[in-house]
Amino acid sequence: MSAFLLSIALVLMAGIAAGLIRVAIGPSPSDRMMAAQLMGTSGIGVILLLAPVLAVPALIDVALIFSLLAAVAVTAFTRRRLANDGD
Amino acid sequence: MYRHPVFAHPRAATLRAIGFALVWLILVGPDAASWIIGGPFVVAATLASLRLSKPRERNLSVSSLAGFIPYFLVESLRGGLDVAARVLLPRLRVQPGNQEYRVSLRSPEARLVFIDSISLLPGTLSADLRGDLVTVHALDVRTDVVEGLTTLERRVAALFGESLPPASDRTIARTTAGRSPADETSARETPSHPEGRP
Amino acid sequence: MSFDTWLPAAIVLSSMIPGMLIFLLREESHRLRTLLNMTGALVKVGLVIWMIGGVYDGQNYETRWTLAPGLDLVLRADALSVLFVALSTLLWLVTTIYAIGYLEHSPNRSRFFGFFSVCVSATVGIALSGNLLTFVIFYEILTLATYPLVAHRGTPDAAHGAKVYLAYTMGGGALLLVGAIWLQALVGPVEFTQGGILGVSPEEIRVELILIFFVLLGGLGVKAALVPLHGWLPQAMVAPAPVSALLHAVAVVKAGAFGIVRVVYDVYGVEFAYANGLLLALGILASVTIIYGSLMALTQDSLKKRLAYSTVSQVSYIALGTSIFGPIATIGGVVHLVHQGLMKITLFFCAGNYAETLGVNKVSEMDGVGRRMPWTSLAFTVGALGMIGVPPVAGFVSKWYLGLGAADAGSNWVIAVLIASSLLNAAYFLPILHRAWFRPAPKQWPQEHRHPGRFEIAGALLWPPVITAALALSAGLFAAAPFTPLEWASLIAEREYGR
Amino acid sequence: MMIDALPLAVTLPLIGAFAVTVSPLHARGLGLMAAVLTAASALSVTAAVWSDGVLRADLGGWGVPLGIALEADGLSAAFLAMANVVALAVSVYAGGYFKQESARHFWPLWLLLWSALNGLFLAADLFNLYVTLELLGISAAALGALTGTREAVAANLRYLLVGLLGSMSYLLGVALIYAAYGVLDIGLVAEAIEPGPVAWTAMTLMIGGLILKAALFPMHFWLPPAHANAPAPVSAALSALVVKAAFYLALRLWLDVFAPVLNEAAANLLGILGAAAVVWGSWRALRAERLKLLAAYSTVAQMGYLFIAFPLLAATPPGLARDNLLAAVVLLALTHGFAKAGFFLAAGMVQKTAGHDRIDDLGGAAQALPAATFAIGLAGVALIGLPPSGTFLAKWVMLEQAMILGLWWWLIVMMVGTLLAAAYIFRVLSRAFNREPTPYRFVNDARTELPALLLGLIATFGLGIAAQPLWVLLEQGAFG
Amino acid sequence: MIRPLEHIIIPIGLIAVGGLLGWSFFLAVTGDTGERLAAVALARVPDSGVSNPVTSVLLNFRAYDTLLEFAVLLAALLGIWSLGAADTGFQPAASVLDGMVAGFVPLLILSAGYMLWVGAYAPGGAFQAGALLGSAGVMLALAGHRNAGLPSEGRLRILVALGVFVCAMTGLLLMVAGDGFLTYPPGLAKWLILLIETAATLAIGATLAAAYLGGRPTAHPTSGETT
Amino acid sequence: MTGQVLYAQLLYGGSGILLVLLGLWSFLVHGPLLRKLIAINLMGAGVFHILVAIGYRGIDTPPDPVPHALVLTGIVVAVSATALALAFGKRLDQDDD
Amino acid sequence: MDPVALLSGAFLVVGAFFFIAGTVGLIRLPDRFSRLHALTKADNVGLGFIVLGLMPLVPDLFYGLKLVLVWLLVVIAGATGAHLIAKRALRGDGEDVL
Amino acid sequence: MSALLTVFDLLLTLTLLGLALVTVTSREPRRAVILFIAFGLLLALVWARLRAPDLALAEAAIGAGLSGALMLAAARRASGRKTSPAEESDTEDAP
Repeated sequence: MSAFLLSIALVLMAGIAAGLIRVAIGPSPSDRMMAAQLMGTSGIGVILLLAPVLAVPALIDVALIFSLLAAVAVTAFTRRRLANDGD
Repeated sequence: MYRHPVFAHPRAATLRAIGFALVWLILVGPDAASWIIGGPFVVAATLASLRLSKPRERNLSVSSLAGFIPYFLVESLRGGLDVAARVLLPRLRVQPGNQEYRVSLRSPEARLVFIDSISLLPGTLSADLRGDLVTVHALDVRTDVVEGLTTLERRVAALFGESLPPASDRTIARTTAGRSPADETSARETPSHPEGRP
Repeated sequence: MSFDTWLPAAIVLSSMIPGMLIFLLREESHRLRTLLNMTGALVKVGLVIWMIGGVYDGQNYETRWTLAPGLDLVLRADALSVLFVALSTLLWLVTTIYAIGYLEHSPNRSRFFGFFSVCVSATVGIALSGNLLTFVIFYEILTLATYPLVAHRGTPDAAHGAKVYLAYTMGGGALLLVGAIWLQALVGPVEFTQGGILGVSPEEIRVELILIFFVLLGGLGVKAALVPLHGWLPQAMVAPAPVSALLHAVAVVKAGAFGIVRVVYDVYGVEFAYANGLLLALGILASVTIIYGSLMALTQDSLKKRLAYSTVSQVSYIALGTSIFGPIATIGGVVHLVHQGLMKITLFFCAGNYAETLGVNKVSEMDGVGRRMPWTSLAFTVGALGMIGVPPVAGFVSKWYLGLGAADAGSNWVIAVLIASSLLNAAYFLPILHRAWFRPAPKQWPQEHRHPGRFEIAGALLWPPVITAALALSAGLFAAAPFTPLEWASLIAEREYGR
Repeated sequence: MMIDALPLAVTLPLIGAFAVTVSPLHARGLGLMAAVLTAASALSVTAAVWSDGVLRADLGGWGVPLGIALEADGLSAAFLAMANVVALAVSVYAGGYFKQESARHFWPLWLLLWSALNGLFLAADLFNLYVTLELLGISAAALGALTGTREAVAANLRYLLVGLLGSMSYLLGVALIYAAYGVLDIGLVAEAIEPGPVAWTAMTLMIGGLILKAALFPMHFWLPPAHANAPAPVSAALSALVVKAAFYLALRLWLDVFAPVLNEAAANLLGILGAAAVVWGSWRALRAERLKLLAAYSTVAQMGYLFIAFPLLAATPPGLARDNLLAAVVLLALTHGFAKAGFFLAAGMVQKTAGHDRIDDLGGAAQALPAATFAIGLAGVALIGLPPSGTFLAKWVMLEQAMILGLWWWLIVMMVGTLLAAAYIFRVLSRAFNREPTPYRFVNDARTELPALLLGLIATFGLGIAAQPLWVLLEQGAFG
Repeated sequence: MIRPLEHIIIPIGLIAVGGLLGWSFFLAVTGDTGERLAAVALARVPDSGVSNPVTSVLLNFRAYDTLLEFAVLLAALLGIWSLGAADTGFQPAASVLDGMVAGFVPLLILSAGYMLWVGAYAPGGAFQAGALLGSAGVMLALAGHRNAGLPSEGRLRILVALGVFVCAMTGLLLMVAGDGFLTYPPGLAKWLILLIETAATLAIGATLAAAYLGGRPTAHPTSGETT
Repeated sequence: MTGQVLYAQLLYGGSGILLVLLGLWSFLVHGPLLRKLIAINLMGAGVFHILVAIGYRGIDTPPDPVPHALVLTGIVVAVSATALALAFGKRLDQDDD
Repeated sequence: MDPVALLSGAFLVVGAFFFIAGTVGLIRLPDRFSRLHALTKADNVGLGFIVLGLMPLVPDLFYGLKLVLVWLLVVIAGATGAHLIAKRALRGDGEDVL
Repeated sequence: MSALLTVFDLLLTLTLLGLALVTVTSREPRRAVILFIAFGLLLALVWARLRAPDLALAEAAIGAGLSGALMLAAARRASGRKTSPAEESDTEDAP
């Protein structure tokens, strides 16, 4: 079973690696942010799959934090301060 | 006179506290001692929640929820399949464009669920919300997105116990002409110019 | 811890502590400052007298303080150091009195007297140094303490003079330090020992030792104003008169000369130095300096500058005496340490008085000062005659012994140098005396301050030169009496050549 | 032992930092109280080392290799004592220097810095040292920028970044050590370490990181602007203590950890860099137009002297001579600590009085503040290395050893540095001799002038004349 | 144009450093070093009062490091405060973001509590918990809450210094009680660690949120939750 | 130690070293503060990588907790320093206006 | 082979398929908005299937619930994030006024 | 299994290094920061893989959350300061 889970994780990992293309070519920050989002979501998948493989159930907490913090990152990306902030 | 939300809305406060306690239970599992930390943090979470979203008297309707979940899951799956089918076929089957839709839902929670759900439904993505106008980005402007949106809005309204005006008053305000994907690609998003502006 | 082991330190501290306290005083506290100054000076005199007696009886006074393993601060009294200590103590007392009078209305006196006291402490420390490390320490402290005195007036001239002074003395200090460290690295801690410590050194380090000698000489020569290292001395003339007096007669140049004596006799040993030609080199250097200084003095119109070049010349007698192998010349050199001090300080006091009372700074302005200021001029005359070597003033005694010693050692050229130098001395001093006594006074002095009292000038300014002149005279007149400088010098020579 | 002074010396300033953070209105009073207590506890550590020998505290009671230990031997005790006396003086000075708003920022950061210093001197664990280094670097950079001027902020930003780079390098070395030997305690690492690429690389990384923090030439570029633009008490602490702490650590590692793997090439490299620092720093100090910049460049030069010790130490066989040499190096570092702190504090007073610190126009201010000028003079004597300062003694011993070893070129470098130092110090001092008479009171503002004067006195007289106890102190575990 | 420093010296230096590092690392890892501290650390975990090995190391074996680390955080925040007032805030969020924030912030708080509790026996602990609390603050700030949910200056100051204080005081009190600095008595270890971790969580959370605001606390009334 | 573990240690440790080099290079050649900070953080990540690699002991053996604790400390230190540096940078930007 | 395991394996494969679809979409689609579609929809469904596929492996109920919670959070965060990104792309960042 | 893990490790490290390379070579500040956030996520993944969930948690929370948010603010300032309108921007090509 582990090997199977691992191969699924490998596929997800390949997806992440492929996402690098989008990260590299952009062209807009939104695209890169999307790629980062993809890495987050796929990363959660990989982590969830790794948990049984490595026998570390606590990895699910990592996934939980990933999901919570993904929102923070996106929010930070889309917000801008009020005027008179050096820009 | 100012009343703390806990006292102003004891029912909402209790419900939310119970909800958070449940989440705590899910997170930690059955461990009585954990409530030493869990208690205060559930209280803190409840207080924060009450501060951040004003409790309203109308609340989640459980029966509608039972109907909404399967609907939501199925539509999400359809959405996923739809997009997968479009992108995995050798020839991209997309003709993106924006449409606008007047939303009648009032409460922020309902709007959040509505807006979020739009993005999970097949072919639509909520791109903006100005006043009551939702800008919906459609993957393929040739499909009819309005019908799906109307259905969704009705279900969300039911979920939050809101009543919607009659259908005739709240059809689409305006539909922007869908531009051809080729246009947009060449004009706006040129992959051949990695850093944006040609 | 007996008193004997603390006496040398006490002598140094007796001026150091008042000096430190004076720094803290407010500018207006004249009385307290004077009290501190005089107390320190008198205590020091008392202590020194005590010590002279003890040393004469062969008592051993030594303060030893370990700074670090292998590095001891040693203050020790031997005949040579006592001679120098006595000179500086006495002249400090006199100069302090003079300075109190001289600076009566000038600013920043706390600072001045503070450094003044530190300066004397350093000089006494140099005198009492029992090893090379201690000597270097006090030698540098002396530099530090005199710099503010030279710069004291704050004029651009003073700043420049002080800068030149500092550049020379710092360079000299560095050389001395290098030499001392080098020497210590070769032979271990260098204690001053009668007869020297290097006589037994192995052959293979001999070249290095000779090299070190010249490094040390370079360091000491700056303060001793050996040509070509004398450049600072005329520049430092900008300092107030008491400072010049101190620099020239007691502290700085004497420290250099004293150091040369120490290094030759108590480090290298006169026999080692002789055998390796070091004495000859020193002698030539001294001779050149003597002649050069005199020639330069001849050309100066500024009185203080003329005296300064005279110092360049006169101090080298000490080095000259040291460089002649044999006890008699040693006596001459060592005794000149004292004699020159007495005479030169008199001359500077007098120069200060002329400038203070009449605004006379130049030789050419000195016509008729003798009658206008008879007491001062009398003292000046005694000093000047002594410098020339006219008996019975002290200078004659020094020169006599130097000549005798040279003859004894067979260095006849030294006699030639002595004669030439004396002639030159006469050539630059006699015109001054002539002007002072035999030329009519001008109608108006450059800048006259009439003193209301009985004498031509305030007592604090008058008595110091008179006293030192008297001392110079008596040092010559009663040269054979006990406890005169000459007797001490003989004692020193006896012990150095010993055996 | 009920109360162990070792953790106390680190914890008290932390609690003090808490107190002043929480009640900023009483920052000065609370801060001074914490300062006194901290200094007392640290000095009691030194006293205990003096009387009882090496002290060690196993924190958490686990002992090595698992737990962290604090250890005070003669070397750490000596630096600890210096740092705490200087820090106390700086605190007293700061009490008079900082006014309401800046005081509330100064005190907590200062106490944190102090705690880092004490922690660093007492640490016996390589990783713990990393944490203290970071605490030191961060609080130092924050303090340095307190003036808020653009130059200060930019300079301290650079300092922060360079410090981070240094710590990273250090941490990388620690990682290698842990990978190879599996322990972090200094003593255990020293036992386990053996010559080889791992040890050499780790040494290079750790010492390299530290010389970056110690501002050894050519890594000194960040120091002058950072130290020159900080508020005076902070400059004093930075120049006297913070860079010194990095040097201490380099020395400690060199002596204790990497002793078996030392090689002469590395030592010579450090020495050459030190020599370059001496000449370059002194030269720049001589050319500096501002008093504080001069002092900062002088720090660069003085750090150079300290690093010249490495080739000398490496070339001297163990024994009395090496012990002496080591003590001299420590003496040099300590003296410079006192002197530079005194110099900066006094310079701060002069700057405050004059409203600027351009050397050429300082005359009046310098003359109006005899005590401050005197302190500058005393500190200057120690910086030059003139007697009777501790520097003189230290240089004497170092140079004598260099000559005994036949390494005469170090003597030339040090003498050149000394002469240049004399030139730049007297360039400042000569401004104090002005024509105009000034109202003469020796001490004008006791709170700020006396600490500076005291530090100068310690550097020039205390450590020059009474340095012998240092040797006794270093007997406790630092020699041999 | 070739800039010698950038194009020649640095690359060559980096290659050299890299080679040296790689070689050393290879030797260090392959050398016969056995267990390093793993065995001894894992063996003592049962005595430490908590069963998560990392927490054992952080808050018991090497608690002193952790104390200093709290100090580092405090120093950084104080440094930020010393540089001036906070930035202007963010615009108030529109309904969608507002809705998400309303949902996520309580969840972040709850997760922080979870991390804090779980740290004793499973991965997690004060840092993670504090980071989550801090993230909650960041989110609030992003959604336009002026003070990121932080309390007024007086209380904030207590909060941010709490970690240092509780940890140091615990250590000192234990020392005074005769156990030694930060040496927990066996029965109490778990609770003392929890105490320190709780304080640290609050401190880290407040510190990180305040650091995100990026300036001295202002006198504005608070909005949003406290903690 | 099995080959698998050694392989993982070397692989992750090696990539840690590469990260360090990459960060160091970027720190040295790039001027802007933000890039320098990212570079430093990358370097830190590399160092942490090495430490974690050292602590790794195989897929079914509990890892060495000590390096993990060290890295955790390191992460917090790094974020503190980053925050402070960014505040410095902001202050400099304000002065520009 | 155990049918549950088989089912779980199938779910996982389907999940992986959706992830691949998401990634391909992210790379292939012509504009930002379309790419956002791919990202949100495909990945959420993909993760949903992964979670489903992992359900049989869970050690206890709470772990399973936690898995669902993670998925829910991802869905909400993903959808809201997509909305925010799209809005930012339309209006520029932060212009979040009503 | 072992071979699979090897491939997985290799892919993971390569992705990480690739991302790091892209990150440090990004001239545009916002781009660099977003990539850095992604790098943080991947780093957390690596640590999860190396059985260091504590670190993965901390890195996810701090690297992606706080550092990311802090740096994004700075990056926005940095791009806004440039004379030419940001090198890459979302706003201007919006309909």
